[in-house]
Amino acid sequence: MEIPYTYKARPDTGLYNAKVGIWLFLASEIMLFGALFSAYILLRVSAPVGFWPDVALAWPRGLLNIPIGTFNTAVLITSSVTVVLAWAALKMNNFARFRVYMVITVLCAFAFLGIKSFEYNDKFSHYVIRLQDGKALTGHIEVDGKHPRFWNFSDQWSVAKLAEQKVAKIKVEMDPERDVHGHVKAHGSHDHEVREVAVSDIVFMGSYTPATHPFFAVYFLITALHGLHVLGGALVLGYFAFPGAKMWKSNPEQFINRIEVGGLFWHFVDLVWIFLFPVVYLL
Amino acid sequence: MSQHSASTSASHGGDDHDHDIAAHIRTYLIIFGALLIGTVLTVAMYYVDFSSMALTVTVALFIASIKAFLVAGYFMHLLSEKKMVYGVLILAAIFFVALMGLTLWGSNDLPRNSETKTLYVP
Amino acid sequence: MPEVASAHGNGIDELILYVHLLMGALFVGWFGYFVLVMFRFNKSSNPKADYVGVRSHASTYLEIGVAIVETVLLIGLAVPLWAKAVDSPPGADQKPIEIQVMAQQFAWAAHFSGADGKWGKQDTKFADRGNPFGLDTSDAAAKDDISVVTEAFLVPVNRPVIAKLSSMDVIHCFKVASMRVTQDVVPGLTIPVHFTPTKIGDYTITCAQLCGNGHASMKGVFKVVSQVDYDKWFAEKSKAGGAGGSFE
Amino acid sequence: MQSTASHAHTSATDSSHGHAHHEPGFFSKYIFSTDHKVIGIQYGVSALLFLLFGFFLMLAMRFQLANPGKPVPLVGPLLEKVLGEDMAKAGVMGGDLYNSFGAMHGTIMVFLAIVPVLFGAFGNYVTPLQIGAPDMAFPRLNMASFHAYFLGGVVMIASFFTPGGAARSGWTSYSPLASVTDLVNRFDGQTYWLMGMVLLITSSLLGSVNFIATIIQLRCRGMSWMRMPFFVWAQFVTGFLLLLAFPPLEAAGLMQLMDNLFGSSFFLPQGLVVSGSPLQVSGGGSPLLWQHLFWFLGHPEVYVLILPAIGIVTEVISNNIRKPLWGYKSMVYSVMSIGFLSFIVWAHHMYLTGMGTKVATFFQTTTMMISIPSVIILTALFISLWGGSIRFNSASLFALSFLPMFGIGGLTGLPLGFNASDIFLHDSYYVIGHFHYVVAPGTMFAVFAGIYYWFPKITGRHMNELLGKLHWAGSLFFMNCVFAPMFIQGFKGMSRRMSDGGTTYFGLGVDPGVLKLNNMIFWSAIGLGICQIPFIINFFSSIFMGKRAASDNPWQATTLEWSTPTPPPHGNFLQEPVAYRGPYEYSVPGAKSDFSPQGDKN
Ligand code: HEA
Ligand code: HEA
Ligand code: CUA
Ligand SMILES: [Cu+2]
Repeated sequence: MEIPYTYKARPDTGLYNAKVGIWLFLASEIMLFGALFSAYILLRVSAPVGFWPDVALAWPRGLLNIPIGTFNTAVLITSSVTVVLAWAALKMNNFARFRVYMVITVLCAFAFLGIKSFEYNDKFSHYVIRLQDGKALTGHIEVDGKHPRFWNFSDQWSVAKLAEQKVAKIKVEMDPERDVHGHVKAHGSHDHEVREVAVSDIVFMGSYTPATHPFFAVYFLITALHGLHVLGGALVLGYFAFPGAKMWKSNPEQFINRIEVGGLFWHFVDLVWIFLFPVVYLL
Repeated sequence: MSQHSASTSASHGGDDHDHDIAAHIRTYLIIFGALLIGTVLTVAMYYVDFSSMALTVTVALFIASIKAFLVAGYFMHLLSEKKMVYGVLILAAIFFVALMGLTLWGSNDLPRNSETKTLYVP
Repeated sequence: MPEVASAHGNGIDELILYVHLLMGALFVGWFGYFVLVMFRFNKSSNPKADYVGVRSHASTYLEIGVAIVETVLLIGLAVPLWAKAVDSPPGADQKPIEIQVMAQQFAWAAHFSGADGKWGKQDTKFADRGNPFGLDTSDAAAKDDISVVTEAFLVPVNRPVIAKLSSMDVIHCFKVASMRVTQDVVPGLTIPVHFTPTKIGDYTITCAQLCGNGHASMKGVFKVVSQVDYDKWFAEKSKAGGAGGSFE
Repeated sequence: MQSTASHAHTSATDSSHGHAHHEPGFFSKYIFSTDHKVIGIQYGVSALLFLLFGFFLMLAMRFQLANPGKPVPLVGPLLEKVLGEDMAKAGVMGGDLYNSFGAMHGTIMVFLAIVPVLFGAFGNYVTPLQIGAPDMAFPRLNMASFHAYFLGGVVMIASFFTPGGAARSGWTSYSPLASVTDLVNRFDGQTYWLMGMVLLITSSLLGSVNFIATIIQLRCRGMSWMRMPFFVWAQFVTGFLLLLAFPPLEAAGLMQLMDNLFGSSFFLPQGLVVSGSPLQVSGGGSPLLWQHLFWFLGHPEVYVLILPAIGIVTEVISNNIRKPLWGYKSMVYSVMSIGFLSFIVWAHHMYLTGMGTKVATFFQTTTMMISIPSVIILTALFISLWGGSIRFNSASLFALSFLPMFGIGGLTGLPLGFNASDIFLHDSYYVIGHFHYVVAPGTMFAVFAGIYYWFPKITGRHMNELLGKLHWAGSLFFMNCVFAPMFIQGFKGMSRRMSDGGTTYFGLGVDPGVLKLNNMIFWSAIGLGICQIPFIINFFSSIFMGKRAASDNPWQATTLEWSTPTPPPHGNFLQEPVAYRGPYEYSVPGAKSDFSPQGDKN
């Protein structure tokens, strides 16, 4: 016997197998990301004041690049609509249009990932520095003409190491000043003011990596996991657009179903981002 | 066999059907627009000072929920989905709320006179 | 069970007893039934099975009964006991002895505020094995503080003790079986437990949460003594002061 | 070979000739098979081997508890050689070794032995047969699930050979302990444990999606929800538990992995001072967050252990009492409510982590609520016995003794569930006794019952009854000798996870009597092990030399798996199965025999 209902809907449930499967899988994904969001909120509400090196803030805000994040959101939304249009094209028996939409979707996915890795890279070379007087500086730093960047997470670019290398002063290319909401203070702050800081003045220094603050830990974990989903989805949709498209000839119904299921996953990835973006970038 | 299936899909794509789908596509494009507007709104809200964190969060999540509703309801066809799927999602939703709610509640309801720091942390 | 030596301990023992009575009744009842059935309805004594079986609804009443007993135990005993034993620290009028207790791998330490009744300044940067409370010895208020590391400390009998538990490294668990006290000691939190010792004697603090290879040997001792003995010890120790001692 | 029109009709002929022509090679038949029955057997064999391994770990620990400070006999020198001097100097088990064996015993037993054998093996083999399906809904996913499980097992075993040994923070892996035990070597046993867990979780997720989809979609004609065998219901609910409870642990696992590898502080608060020097981390995390996420899985997980076991027991018992189950429907509703409630009781493992009255009251109320459906299920099973014509064979003996054993385990859960009595009993040997009564004589007896019961379907041969009864009697006796004394030890205040068996405490003259029990437990555990020898002999010899099953339905059972050929071919059924009646129609008045199979028209 063949396995029934692989692409025809079962009469009493009205669903074909893969659709049941994908929704079950998405339910478990809700729990996965749900747990991460719960962790985020718990860590945030229980963060003690004065914990983030800038004493006024318990939790860093506004450190992520909002224009880029907004743009990426638009990219993902676009891909979400193109994938459903691709499905609709198949429904209307227009394979060529399907392929165009699918290609756009996959391109959007890779654009998203590319932009994301640019953001990551920026964070790795971005530092927060707390000074003896309790003030905190953030920005890219320059040590001996080099812009250090962290690939090795657990080995902090510690003050001790600087002292060891007999570095007396470092340059900080300052971020614009922010208020407690993380908003840039419009007046009086120049973009990229460069300041010299004596190493002896520094209490703590760390780049924007998971080790520096739970915020970054959560940020990197959720976005990386989300990024993996994007990557996985892009590969699968790419497969459907080209090698997997053979099925359109042999079994169009099942092929349409596959596109629908792939699309469902893709929309879910978009959904996660819809919440992720305001929560980590804006709030 | 492919002969056969091609005819199935052709019969599938009858005139009525095409019409239906065309209407769908219009909806998708409208929603696409709505989502973009929603994104702009969310970001705009960031620059508005609500003075209260709770309000900020509420507004942000409210907009996000509307966007999520649009994606789930129309792109994922959830509005016209079968009972079984609703069942699964409702379970997941309940347990997600339980996880988040009870965990938060549980870690805030400590015995009286407890403090959330070690004795010597200043 | 070890003899109860605290004021609230009897309540807990009672609850344990009642629950076990319920369990015993269920177990004996069902087990007797089970044995009976094994004899009466095995293949040789009852070759032809009955399609319907039991027709009465006795079991439903039984289930309802279990539910009711559980509810009674829950509302009548468990919740109020917990509220009393865990959540309502004694007020100042009962003159509680307040101590800080610090757990580390693998020892217990206690800290009294000393004769002046003020805690000395404490900071992480002073903390190490011998000075688990991170006491700043240059602080005036710390001069008479009593820190007891690894040796026994004393508390007077029949006076409530509030122990504020904290940990330097991992999660430990403050358990004094005779006092019917158990409380996890979570780093990053300070959680108070309170109990009123009612019997003079030596008591062992054990660690009931896996905390590393020395978990089994992580014990502490305190002595419950008369008020007079306690005062003497307190005065002596307070005079000596200091951050504690060596950590072997 | 895709057929489009009127699928059900053509498919039977399609596949029967499709598969007659090419014999699959060894690899595609046994390693990369997508047949649910082969995968079931793969799961079963691997899981039983893990069960044995977990037992040996335990035996070494029990020896240490009975004879602290003495070298472990036979394997002591080996331990020293393989694991290094830090772990087992002169063959004596150190604290670290004890902890790592304990953690791995728990992990292996739960995630690599019992769940795989109940859900992976029996679930895979029996569920599709019982609902009249040709296979699982997603056969390739099924195979991937087994491979993820196997890989997870390999990673777990490999962790024993990493420097510093396997994970040693308990199967609960509480932070910060899990993150600070080895500050130098970050790629330690704990990291392996986490990676292994991520693989095992992935495996469970794939498996549970598959099971649920199969049960929803592939029930044959006439197999309505209320005609499903109880075993299938149990698997269905279990599937949901795995599906929705595991992801939070996966998230937590990833967070702990970040803490260990990238120096983040998800679970590490500020101001930690480890071994006398401040820990170089940012802090700001919460150790209790880990516990919440762990127990959010942890409690549903224990029902993952017990529900399929109850399912097996129900099948075996209903078959051997020759009458229908009493209160099938209430059992179904109970199992559903257990499933639902099990998601909101988890913090009863955390009463003593510092919980206020409100939250503690909430969780103990739900805990008491969840005991009610358990009572209902047990009661239904007990009452079903009344009026039966009970046959005693190895399978039914194990299944019947499951009832009081689970009863003891379940009942001892009650004093733990009341927070006030848990103050005294928490983390004592009473807890160990409680849960071993449910998982060892409970779940394991169900496993044995299932093996004896379905063996003839799988191999076409019976297992030896004499050896089976020997196995049963010995196991029942020694199980009780091992676990009953633990309640006494618990009452005396003895804590669990003590590498010296409590000598440090009880050396103070507190009551050395309970320490003597350690000796008795050790020898009983040896006895328990010896009693498994007849089983192992029986198991392997019966595959080749067992008595041939007289028919496809040697137990004269009613459920659909018995109307397939023996062993069932690829695709399972020769014609499309149809369920005409409920699953347990035994001794129907007026029927010509004392059983009326689901698939027989009249
Ligand atoms: C299969 C596994 C399983 C099952 C089914 C259960 C079932 C239950 N468990 Fe258990 N439990 C564990 C496995 C299990 N548990 C494990 C592994 C741990 C320890 C984890 C760790 O810390 O490492 C644990 C720990 C544990 C604790 C934490 C203890 C502590 O750490 O302090 C608590 C507290 O509430 C608890 C409660 C319960 C309750 C109320 C039930 C109820 O569901 C029980 C309901 C059942 C009944 C009420 C029986 C009804 C029967 C009859 C009425 C018939 C009687 C007839 C005869 C005897 C003939 N369990
Ligand atoms: C499903 C779970 C499960 C099972 C079945 C068992 C089974 C057993 N467990 Fe375990 N145990 C746990 C889960 C389990 N345990 C957990 C979660 C912990 C807590 C860990 C922690 O503290 O973190 C624990 C801890 C634990 C302790 C406490 C350690 C401590 O706190 O210091 C003890 C002490 O005696 C113990 C003993 C035993 C014994 C004697 C068995 C026996 O019943 C074992 C019997 C098994 C056999 C006799 C093997 C039979 C083999 C076969 C049948 C193989 C046949 C093979 C083929 C045919 C191929 N266990
Ligand atoms: Cu401290 Cu165990
Ligand atoms: Cu539990």
